[in-house]
Amino acid sequence: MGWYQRRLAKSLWVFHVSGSPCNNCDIEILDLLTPRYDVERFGIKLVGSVRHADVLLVTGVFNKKVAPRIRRIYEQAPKPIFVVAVGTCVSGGCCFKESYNTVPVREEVIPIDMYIPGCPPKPEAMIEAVAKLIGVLNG
Amino acid sequence: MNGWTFFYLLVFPGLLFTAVLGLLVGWIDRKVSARVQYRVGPPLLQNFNDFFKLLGKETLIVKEGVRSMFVLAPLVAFGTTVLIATLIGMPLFEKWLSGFNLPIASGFDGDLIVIMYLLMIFSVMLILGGSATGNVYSSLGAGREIKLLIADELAFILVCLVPIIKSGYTLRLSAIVTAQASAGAFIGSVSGVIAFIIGILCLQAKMALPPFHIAEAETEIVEGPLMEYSGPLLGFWKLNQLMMYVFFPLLLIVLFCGGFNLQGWGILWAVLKYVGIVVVLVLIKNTNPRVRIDTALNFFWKYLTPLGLIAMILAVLGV
Amino acid sequence: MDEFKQFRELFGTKIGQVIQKPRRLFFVVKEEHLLEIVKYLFDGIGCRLSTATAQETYHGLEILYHFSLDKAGIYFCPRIVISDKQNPKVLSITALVPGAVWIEREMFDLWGIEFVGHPRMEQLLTLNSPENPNQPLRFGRQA
Amino acid sequence: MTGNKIPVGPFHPLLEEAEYFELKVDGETVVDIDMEIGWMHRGHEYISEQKTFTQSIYLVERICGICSTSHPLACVHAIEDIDNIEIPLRARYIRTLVGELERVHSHLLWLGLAGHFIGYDTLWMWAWKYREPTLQMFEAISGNRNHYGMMRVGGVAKDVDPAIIPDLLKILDEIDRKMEMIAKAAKDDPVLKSRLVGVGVLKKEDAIAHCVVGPTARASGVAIDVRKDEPTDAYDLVNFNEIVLKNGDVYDKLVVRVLETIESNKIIRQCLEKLKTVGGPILNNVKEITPGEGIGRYEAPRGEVFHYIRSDGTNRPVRHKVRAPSYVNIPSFVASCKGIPVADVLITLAAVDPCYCCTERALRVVDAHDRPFELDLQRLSRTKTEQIRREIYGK
Repeated sequence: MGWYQRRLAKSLWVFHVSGSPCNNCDIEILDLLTPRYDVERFGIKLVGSVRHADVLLVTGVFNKKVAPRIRRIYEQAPKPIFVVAVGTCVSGGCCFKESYNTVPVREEVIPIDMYIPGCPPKPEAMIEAVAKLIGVLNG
Repeated sequence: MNGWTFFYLLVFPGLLFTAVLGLLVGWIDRKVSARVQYRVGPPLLQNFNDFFKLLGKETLIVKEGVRSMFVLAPLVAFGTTVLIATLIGMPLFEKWLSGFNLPIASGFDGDLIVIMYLLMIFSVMLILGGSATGNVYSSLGAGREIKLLIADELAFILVCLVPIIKSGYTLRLSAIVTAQASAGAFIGSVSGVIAFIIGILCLQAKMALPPFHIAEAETEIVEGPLMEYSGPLLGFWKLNQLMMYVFFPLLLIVLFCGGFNLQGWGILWAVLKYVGIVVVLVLIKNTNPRVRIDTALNFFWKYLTPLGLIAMILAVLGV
Repeated sequence: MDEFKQFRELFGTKIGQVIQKPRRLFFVVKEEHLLEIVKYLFDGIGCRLSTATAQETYHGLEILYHFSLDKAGIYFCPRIVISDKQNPKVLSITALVPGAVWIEREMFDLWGIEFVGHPRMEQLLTLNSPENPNQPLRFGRQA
Repeated sequence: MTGNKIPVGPFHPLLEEAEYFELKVDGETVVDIDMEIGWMHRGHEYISEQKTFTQSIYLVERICGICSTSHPLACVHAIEDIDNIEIPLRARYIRTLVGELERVHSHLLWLGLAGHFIGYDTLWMWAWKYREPTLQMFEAISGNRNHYGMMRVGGVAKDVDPAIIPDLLKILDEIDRKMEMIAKAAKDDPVLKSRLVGVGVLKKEDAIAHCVVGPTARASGVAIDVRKDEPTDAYDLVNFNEIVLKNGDVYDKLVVRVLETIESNKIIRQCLEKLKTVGGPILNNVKEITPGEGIGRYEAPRGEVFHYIRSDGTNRPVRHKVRAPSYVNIPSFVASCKGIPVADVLITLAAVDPCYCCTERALRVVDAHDRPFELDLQRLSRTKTEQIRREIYGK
């Protein structure tokens, strides 16, 4: 495992992309920053611009109006970038699959590396996912 | 330019020493801020990880931006930072280095003026870097950076004038240090204390720490001028900002607290002086929210600059 | 439920089939009486327009307005049936109830019902969405 | 300051939701406001028609993440309204308990975000730190932090185990203490008071004209509260008072929410006491729903949630209309945002606590002669707070 991957694993900068969610996963992501589940211990920081991001936290089942913008956000991010899908909506479309206004396959819009199922996934589950992501990086 | 100048430039008071110390001191800042908010805060080597990670990332350059300036700005800024660190570091560690009878390049007449110009160049580079991208948020941030620069530059010059006057109108840092060695640290006198306090606030603005981090307001205009930077260029910008944590307190120590005498107990006293200034900066950072740009402007001009003039007059009177 | 009794005496002739439940009153209204009844409900006894439901039935497009009289915790629900399904047109009540702007725009967006006199008749939810799902909730909808 | 045309997309870094506002500004004051929504539209009503009644209760729970028991409650009330189904006493208490607990956690969440917008990050951290015990209680009762899946037609799905009630009460005492502290911090802080009083006033006539519901209406003097007007579940068995204030500015909306959280704590305490003693079944299972129409209402943290269900005897709803409270609260921005300085727009938009959190931070502002320029509401809002603090403390 390269020395560089270990460095990347220890300092993941996160950017939050919300694609028409029910804003429960977004609140759980913000919960991670609050004192109880503070993720800055792992060197994870919420950054303001896509250019600084290492991890795109994507939430919500994309509806047709939001999908092209999420595509553009993904193209703007510097590689290597990881896309972590938070919640069942992104992972499997949850209960909104049959709707006329949602994109059937989300992997066409944005390639997803890691799925965190759960509606909403518990903050502990998200921290465990981050640990796995670090593990994957550490080889 | 014998080999030793390169050593001074690149290793001891220059690049390596300042970078490593800057990354360590940056950790103190993040840890204290986290503790203020009941949070745990990052591990010790977090800034090192951040910097090396950024080195490995891909650099995206905006198509319609001015490509050359976009790339050049952080490198030139990095160069000026290293130069400033060496210029300030030399007079401080002169005696200690002479102990190992190394040839000393102990600065030249007027190096304080050169430092002021180099600091100006750093801000100008940030402005050019921001506006080179053509991104609206960045140009907005660059505009604010200019206003901030105008605001604190005048006050900073007055702050530097006080030690010059008190040490018999010399423009040489090492001469100021020797003058203080004989006449006692300038902070002892009334004008020295006033100038020191204004100096701290100017540092706050120059290093873009809250409450004056208007240009890179993270939650508002998306990291300001640094928005379009990614990868190594962003890494250099972040390293520059962290290196400021080192050479700005050292500058204040040289100007007001009589530099270091690193024999026996002197070392403890030197470390205490340095850490004291850093803690003051961090405390100011954590206690007040962001200030609007025009509030910052009239704060600097309406309060600090007249205060600086008074301090200068007192210094002339010899108080 | 004296409000119901009082309402039925007043408008007995103008309303068609009525379904009365402990706290709900559903009644069919013809289009020309709509504004008069809405005026009575909204300004007269101070009801609040909660929302309006559009529904496609075999004998035409049906709009069910829901007025809530909060003091008594009851609902008045006038119902209009539009027989012409190709381009349904109804009088807009935004003049009386400013809060109905979005409600009617949503019905135009999802059901294609044209509201005459609406200040800004355009789509609400699928405005400049890449492919326009025009009137997704109608029978002839393609999922 | 005029800038070139800026594609202010709906994505802003710290924004939970994608929203898009457009203000016409004349100098410093707002002349007109226009909103474009639709980023969240997932077509609930269309999907709900293909699901059975029990399935649509789960679907309806996922409409909004932070008031996620209000929609199932209203939906269940609607189905029960079709045949006037009665539910057992213990189920009524459990429903009220879950509903009020959610009001506490939703109001605390809003309080934290409001502090965040006007530059008080410590208030944000405090409010969200003391919101965690409420979520702990939820995990104890229903096993999940937000989507609880508690509601069924004719009762409740999970029973509250009497053994855990004592330590639920312990957590509740802790929340009460902290709530007093937060209430004092939020209400008596001179900077907050002078920052929010008289900002974004929604007059009573405007509130009635725009048919506004919930705390937004109660702060403007319109006394509507479904818990008092049409008390279903156990709201007629518990005593609590309804908070109505007069002058409808952002400060009153904050005070209404803070006092309501304290009231909700009282209700929760009474429900927990009753649940110790009241026994009996928690669900009388309903075999089939007769054809007909039903209207269900519930007082969500943001206002009255309205569900209309029409069934034709099968086990699938023919038509399921949902109207969230923010649907009527948000258009009231037109009335409350006119003529106020741009710096106050953000906190006024947030004061309605829009259910899909459309708290847009950057927006496209069009100046008098239609030249758009970029303006960041959050920065303006924070710096105005700073300005007022400077005046008060004379720093």
